[in-house]
Amino acid sequence: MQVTLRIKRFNPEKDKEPWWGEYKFAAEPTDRLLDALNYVKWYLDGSLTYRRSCAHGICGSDAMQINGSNRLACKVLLMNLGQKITIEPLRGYRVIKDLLVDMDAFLAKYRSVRPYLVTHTPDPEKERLQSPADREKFDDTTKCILCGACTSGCPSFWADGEYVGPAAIVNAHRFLFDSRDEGGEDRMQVLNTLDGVWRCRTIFNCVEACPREINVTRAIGEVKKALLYRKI
Amino acid sequence: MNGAGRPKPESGLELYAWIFMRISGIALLVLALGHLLIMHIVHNVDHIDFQFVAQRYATPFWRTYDLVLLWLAMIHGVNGVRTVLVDYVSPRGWRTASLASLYLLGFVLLALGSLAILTFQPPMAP
Amino acid sequence: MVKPLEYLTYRGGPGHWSWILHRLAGVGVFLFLLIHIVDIALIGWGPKVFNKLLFLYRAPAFRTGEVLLVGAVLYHAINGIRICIIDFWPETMALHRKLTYAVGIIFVALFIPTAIYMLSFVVK
Amino acid sequence: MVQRYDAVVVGAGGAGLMAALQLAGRGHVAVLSKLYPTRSHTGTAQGGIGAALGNHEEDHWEWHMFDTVKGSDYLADQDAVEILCREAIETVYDLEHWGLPFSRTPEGKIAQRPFGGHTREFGKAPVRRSCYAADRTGHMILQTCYQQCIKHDVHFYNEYHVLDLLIENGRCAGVVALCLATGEICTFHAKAVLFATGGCGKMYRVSSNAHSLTGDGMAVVYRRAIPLEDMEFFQFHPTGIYKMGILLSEAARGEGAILRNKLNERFMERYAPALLDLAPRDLTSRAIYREIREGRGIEGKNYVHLDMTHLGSEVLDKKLPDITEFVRTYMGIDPLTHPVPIQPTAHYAMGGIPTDVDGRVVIDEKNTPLPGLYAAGEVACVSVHGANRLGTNSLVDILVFGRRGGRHAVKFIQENDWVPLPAHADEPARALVSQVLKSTGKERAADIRDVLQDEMMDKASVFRDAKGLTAMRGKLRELRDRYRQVKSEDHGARYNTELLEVIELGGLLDVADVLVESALARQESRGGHYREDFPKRDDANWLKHTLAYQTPKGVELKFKPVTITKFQPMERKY
Ligand SMILES: Cc1cc2nc3c(=O)[nH]c(=O)nc-3n(C[C@H](O)[C@H](O)[C@H](O)COP(=O)(O)OP(=O)(O)OC[C@H]3O[C@@H](n4cnc5c(N)ncnc54)[C@H](O)[C@@H]3O)c2cc1C
Ligand code: HEM
Ligand code: SF4
Ligand code: F3S
Ligand code: FES
Repeated sequence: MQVTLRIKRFNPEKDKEPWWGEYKFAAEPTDRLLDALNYVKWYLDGSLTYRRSCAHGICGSDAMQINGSNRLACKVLLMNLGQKITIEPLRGYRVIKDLLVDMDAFLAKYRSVRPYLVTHTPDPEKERLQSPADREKFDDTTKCILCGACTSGCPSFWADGEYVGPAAIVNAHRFLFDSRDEGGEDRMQVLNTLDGVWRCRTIFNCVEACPREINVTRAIGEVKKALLYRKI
Repeated sequence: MNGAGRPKPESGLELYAWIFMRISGIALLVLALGHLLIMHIVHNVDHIDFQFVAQRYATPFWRTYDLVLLWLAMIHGVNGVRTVLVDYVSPRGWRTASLASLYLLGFVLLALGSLAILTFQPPMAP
Repeated sequence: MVKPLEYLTYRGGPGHWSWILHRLAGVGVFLFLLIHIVDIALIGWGPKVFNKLLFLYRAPAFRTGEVLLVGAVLYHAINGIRICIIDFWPETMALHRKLTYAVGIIFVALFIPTAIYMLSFVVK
Repeated sequence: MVQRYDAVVVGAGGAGLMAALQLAGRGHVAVLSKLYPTRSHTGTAQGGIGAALGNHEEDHWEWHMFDTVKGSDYLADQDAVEILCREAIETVYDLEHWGLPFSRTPEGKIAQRPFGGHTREFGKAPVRRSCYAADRTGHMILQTCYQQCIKHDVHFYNEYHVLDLLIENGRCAGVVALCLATGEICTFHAKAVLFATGGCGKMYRVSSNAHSLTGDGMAVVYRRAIPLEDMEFFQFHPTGIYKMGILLSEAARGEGAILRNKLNERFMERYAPALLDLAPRDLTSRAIYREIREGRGIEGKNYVHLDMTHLGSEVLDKKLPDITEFVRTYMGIDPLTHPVPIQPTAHYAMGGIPTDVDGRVVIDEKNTPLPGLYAAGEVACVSVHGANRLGTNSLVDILVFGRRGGRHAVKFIQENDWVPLPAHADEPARALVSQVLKSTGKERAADIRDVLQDEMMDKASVFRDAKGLTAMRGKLRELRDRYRQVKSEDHGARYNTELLEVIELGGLLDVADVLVESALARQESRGGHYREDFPKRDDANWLKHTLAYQTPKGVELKFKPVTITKFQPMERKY
């Protein structure tokens, strides 16, 4: 099939303003959008810049706005996108070059929720036991690949970048609901603030954007509920 | 670490605001929709005049009803607009100023409204 | 950061639109409430002033606005209930799209007849 | 710009992070990675990590050791395998203590599943040894290790691409890296350097490997006169999604999926009557190629079916959720109702930088270490995988030897001082970069890479012979000439990913060269290396490791003996 990629280009080293690059070529309908981007980079314009690695939706490198929604370029096939495809960088982050954005602030938020298991009891000789039912409680949120699609699609985050954002909350949830974790109190304190979970207005754009199909809003809701019960 | 911002200390305020929004919302569902139903649909502005109000306020029930509605709607609304302002007004000074104006406005109008409801003296029926 | 118009260009899900409407409706109703308090307070000035004012309310433009107000409160209320449901029962979030569509359907089902009924007085 | 650290870890996959965790707090340490750590390819590992915990049934590390040695076609060094299998157990418990969310048995223990080549009582029947977290084990390992690094404040330089290794007076002095964000070339002066840069699977067309797996670490080290060991052994995983190469883990067959040909036959009955579809990968991949060659590929094309339709949604959605989703997303079919088209996909480099069991890089047949230089993970060759790696053993390898390397490096930095930096240390790296940026050539890197990948697939993959390999040797020479004329369109400094791809291609060409020369030399068939002109294993002449050196005349090969302790070579039957 014939496709046209409209890509928002911006290289601060030489451009004053972002501009739209248009690239027309033939591709297989079953190609990933990432394959099409690679085609542009490899054969049409070597300066096109974006991140990519695994090419099958696991590493979280290539989240971008595709036809107006946040997706992973390696996880959408051209046949589902139509002939004219508009591609822009994730919004809400500083654009460094073309589709590549600065994720430092995003990752700093991730780190702020203490995303690691905290235990005070000494480790047993073998594994800590955990029932399948307890394991199931946080299964959904262990899937996060830190791609940033959710946070960048969240209107509350667009409004104020101080919002810790859905991705960080997802990762806090992963530990808050892990029966082995004993660091909940600290994490709760970070989240029980204006810039924590309470800025979430249940807009669900995060859920729509998440390439790992994590029900992000539900995780946030569970954290809110946990905060509520802790206080009452 | 740019833009990370140290998390502000927990105060619990946001949590209480959140729960209040939900409880007052459910109450408003009955009160506000009831109010609209009575004043704008079953009756409509064609029927409503001073006389109508006077009759209604002859019973304490409607006064209480309106008073509760006023308070809940006002606090719910002020808090709602607060979230909106906090979202879109990030420069510190502007944020403080706009929030202060909002609270002031809310307070004055709440007082005014309460006063009107409480002090209203229906003239003796002719 | 993100410009106001760009809030409309992002293609999120139905939740995106329901939030925009909820927020607009909430703020709109709040602004009306402010005016409403002032005019009701005028009742303290006695029947003359008050009844005169009601004239304003009876103007067709105002009557149409009234329909919008009812619509705004109605939508905000129904959607508010959806928010409460998903907040207190996070399990229901698996159905989030369906719930949002349900709000739309209920709103239309209630609002259209009400609006026709109310507008029928204006036309008269 | 020169920065000084006690130790530098290059690569932030499982191996790099594990090593960094040992070093954290015990010295001034930096981790350099060309990808943000959680984007590393360890995250894509699906099936599990092998350890004889015996949570479901009796199991012993000796059994694990036997399977690994047999799986390796007896080329693995058995002292190293023993360490691997013993320490696997404590490593898995460590991961669990760090919070890794393993799937659980009803009693709440770590769940385990069967995996190709893993057996009980020295080959009697499959055993459940692979500890798993659904089919996202690698993801969980990578996340968990990275989380521990956050906890221990490990210092990362993300998106730094290492270009060169510095050696002074036979000792390691540091590395030179390109900072992608600024385009600056930075020198890291260090007492110890640990390479954990992963594999080189992108030299093949159909590959399960990430775009970033271009053998950088191997190439950098190789250019500094350090040999690469056993590079002819490259593993093809039997079940990659047709054409795309995306992996469908052996866990699928562990849970009961079956391979079928055009006639709907369960053809593995002919090739491995005891283990059937759970036979080791080299054997299974060859079986699939044979079926295809003999005209039993589906619709006469070069693929067969992986049949999971009988597994039911309970197994697919609960135990194999990710691969089920891959099939749905990329093939547009539902594995619940349709068999999945698969073909063998380039997967894993058994060979790499030779190291001893402490992760020290050794540079000759006598295992002489190069002081201060370490390697671990897929980039290294200890060798625990020999001629063929068993599924689940790489994750064990990266963690066990990442840790051992890290621990040894701790000792090393405490006992040693920096060697002075060579003069103009960053000169070669600068030259490399400016040569690409200033190039006036007309060759497109992508065209060269296309030819490389197609030809390697054709001539140096599952089946090999002298004719093909010799032709490949010529091809590589030609490609190298073209590479000298490579053009560049992006002359900017910031995030010049085009520059990066050109440099990566250079690495691939070097590594492919070594692979082809080593494969041509080895006149026998063993594990992942199958010569049609020499179809038998030849222990008399070839029970030895290959060491390939770069010399001005081209690749020079030397050989080193295999360490055999517990298990004498036997015929390998499943
Ligand atoms: C799809 C798939 C599934 C697999 N499943 C399993 C399984 O179930 N069980 C199992 O045991 N094994 C499995 N494997 C194999 C195993 O996952 C890998 O061999 C292992 O993860 C390699 O880890 P590593 O730490 O050596 O390298 P990687 O995780 O690949 O990390 C390499 C690191 O090096 C960095 N790097 C590379 N080059 C440079 C450079 N020039 N400068 C700076 N940094 C650099 C990268 O940024 C990255 O951080 C699988 C492999 C694949 C591809
Ligand atoms: C009729 C019943 C009502 C219900 C069930 C209801 C419910 C809610 C709920 C649950 C919220 C919180 C939304 C969130 O946190 O995402 C909210 C917000 C809000 N409400 Fe109401 N409400 C009602 C009536 C009103 C009235 C009468 C007003 C006006 C005075 C009002 C003004 C607002 C405003 C301004 C917001 C903030 C909007 C936002 O943050 O996006 N509401 N409402
Ligand atoms: S929650 Fe989903 S969208 Fe958000 S960062 Fe994680 S994987 Fe990406
Ligand atoms: S889009 Fe944003 S507001 Fe909440 S539900 Fe998702 S985080
Ligand atoms: S390239 Fe890894 S998620 Fe797309």
